[in-house]
Amino acid sequence: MFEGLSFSLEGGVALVVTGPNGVGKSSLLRTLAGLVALAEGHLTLSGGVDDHTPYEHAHYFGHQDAVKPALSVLENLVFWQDFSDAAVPHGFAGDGMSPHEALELLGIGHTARLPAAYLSAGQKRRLSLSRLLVTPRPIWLMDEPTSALDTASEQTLLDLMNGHLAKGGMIVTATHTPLALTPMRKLHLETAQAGEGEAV
Amino acid sequence: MDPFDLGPHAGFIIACYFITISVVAGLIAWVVLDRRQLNKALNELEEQGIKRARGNQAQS
Amino acid sequence: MAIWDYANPTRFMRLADRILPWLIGICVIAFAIGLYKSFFMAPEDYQQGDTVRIMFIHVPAAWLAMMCYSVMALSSIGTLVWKHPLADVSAKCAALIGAAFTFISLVTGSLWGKPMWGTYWVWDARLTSVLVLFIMYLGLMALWRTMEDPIKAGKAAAVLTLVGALNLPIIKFSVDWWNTLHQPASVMRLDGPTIHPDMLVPLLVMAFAFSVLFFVLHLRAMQNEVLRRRVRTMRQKAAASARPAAATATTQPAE
Amino acid sequence: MTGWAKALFLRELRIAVRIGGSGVVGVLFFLAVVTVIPFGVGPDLNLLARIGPAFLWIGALLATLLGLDRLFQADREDGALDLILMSGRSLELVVLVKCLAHWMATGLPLVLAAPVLAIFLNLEPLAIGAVTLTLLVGTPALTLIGAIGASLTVTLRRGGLLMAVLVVPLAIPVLIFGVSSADAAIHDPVPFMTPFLIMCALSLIAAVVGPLASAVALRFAAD
Repeated sequence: MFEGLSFSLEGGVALVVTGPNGVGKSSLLRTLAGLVALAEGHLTLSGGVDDHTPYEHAHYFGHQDAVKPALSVLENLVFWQDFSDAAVPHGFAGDGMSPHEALELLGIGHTARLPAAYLSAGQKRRLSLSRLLVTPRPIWLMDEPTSALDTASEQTLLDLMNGHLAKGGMIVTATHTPLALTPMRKLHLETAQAGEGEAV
Repeated sequence: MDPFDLGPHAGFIIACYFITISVVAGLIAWVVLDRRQLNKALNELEEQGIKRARGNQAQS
Repeated sequence: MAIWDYANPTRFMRLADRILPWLIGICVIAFAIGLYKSFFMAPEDYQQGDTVRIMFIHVPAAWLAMMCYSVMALSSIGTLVWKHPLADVSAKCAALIGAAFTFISLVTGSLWGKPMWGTYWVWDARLTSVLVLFIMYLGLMALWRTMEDPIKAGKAAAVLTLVGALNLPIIKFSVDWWNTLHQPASVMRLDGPTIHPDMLVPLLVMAFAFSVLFFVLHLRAMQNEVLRRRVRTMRQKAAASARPAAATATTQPAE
Repeated sequence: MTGWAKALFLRELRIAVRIGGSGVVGVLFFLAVVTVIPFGVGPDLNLLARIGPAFLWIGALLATLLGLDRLFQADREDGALDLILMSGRSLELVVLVKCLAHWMATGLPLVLAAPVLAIFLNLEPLAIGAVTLTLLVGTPALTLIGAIGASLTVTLRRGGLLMAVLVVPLAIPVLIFGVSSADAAIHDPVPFMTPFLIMCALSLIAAVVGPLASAVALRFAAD
């Protein structure tokens, strides 16, 4: 998929991946998440928690929400909190919120007891996002994080992402909408040269 | 004729009536408990400030 | 048309509340008389002995099993043709009650069969037809449970109910055919030789009591179903109601 | 480790019970299959009693297969499978827990329904007990073997039928020893324990091979 792609990212910095459709932004994120095996090359994480693979330090926030309509909003969130381990390496000051706090913060606290089937697309998206807040992990891999969100929620999302960076977390995000993240680096992928990493 | 002497097959007769009574009791319990639970849900929602959706309230 | 006055769920709820106490009273009295008569007045059958007392619940239950299906079929026509808003509520509620009565008639039938035939179950034409009816009831209930939207589920179930109603005589006929093909009427029929008037009266009273019981349960279940739909729409409203902080936010797609 | 497994188990069970009661539909299918048999072979009670255990087993096999295609597919469609894969939890254990929950929701109701259906087929009380016992031990094996097929066809949109074709041959040994131990219990001279113990062994093997194989298949499916 990619040739000669190489980059490194330190804590507290966001990497925004841009490029035309179909260039492989999503595949890059899925590779980082460990869902697609590396054909060659390697992925290393320095300073992580022992006994954890790099993937276990990451949250993947993809196109799909992983929300079960049959469960209540709270049950959905609590499951992911129980299921995924927290990973708090040295230099990352993240801490997990309680599920209720996370839902309130994202403006869906009033739906906590309702079945998730009643949620709108944007509300499901926010429920999926709340997963990142209840389990602290330093790396956020976000594929088009703003899709289906209204402007107010987009602002909340941006605040959350900047807050994550301030705590020393990393964000790798693929997006078409400009996001005001600081500090930020850009990675522009092009089809012609099959992925040329360029840090700005 | 003694009405409480049900003959050699008393067990079957009693089982029949017992099963019928328990099924009917189950139906009644379903109806009653369901009503109670729904009323609770309605009250909870009304406390949250959601208005009752009263169908088409044209002529009441 | 009187039925149309009760198309409004709120008016239906009020009317049902008014009728129900009377129906419950009649039901209790009818059962008291019916049970008294069937235990103390009815004579033992000269062939079947005391097991004939099973008949007083078995036969009414079997009648009701068929009556419930008729109610469902009528309601289905109401859903599809007249588009009466309460028709699918009625059909849905009748299904569970119908299945329960079918179950009663199957179980009491097989408990009656054990002392009479020496086995709990024979593939007699009548029993088999009732078993098929039972499966159809359960299938309809499963259809209702699986579909999220009650309106869509009601329409789908109405189509299936009507197809079933058309099919039931054919099923009955083919089961009869199949049965006579294999088994030249060696089994004793459940309805016995002839019914003595002393047994007929308690039987009719019990049948009446069971019918009233059906209407009580059906009305109550319909009320519950109306409430359930109310809760559903209110929950949807609850989910959609915006949080106080973002009440003014416009919902524009971010792309 | 037990915490997350319990959370997963409860989640699977809740979903299975709330969505249209898939266990109930399985039992209904089981009932329909058993009802149809006499129409095919005739209502001769002696004949039915002889072939009853076999048909109960076949009915249970078909009903188990029917519910299995959604085992991983639902999680894949909404993206939950991706999250489970990268969670760092042992995928073999995840599969085992999911199978256990699925069996509780769909397999156990089949086992409980078997005695009632056995009455329709005119089985003796001893035979009813034997069939129920063999189903209790054997249906988990069917679920675990079926999980392999479910994970192989997880990416296919209409994988249900293909899954059945893949799984049926693998399930044959369980069927053979299940039916023969039930038969052995009815006909006196044949020992019951020999085929029954072999079937227990098959279930244990399935508990190891099933999760291992389907974990491998699920990892491939994520690519």
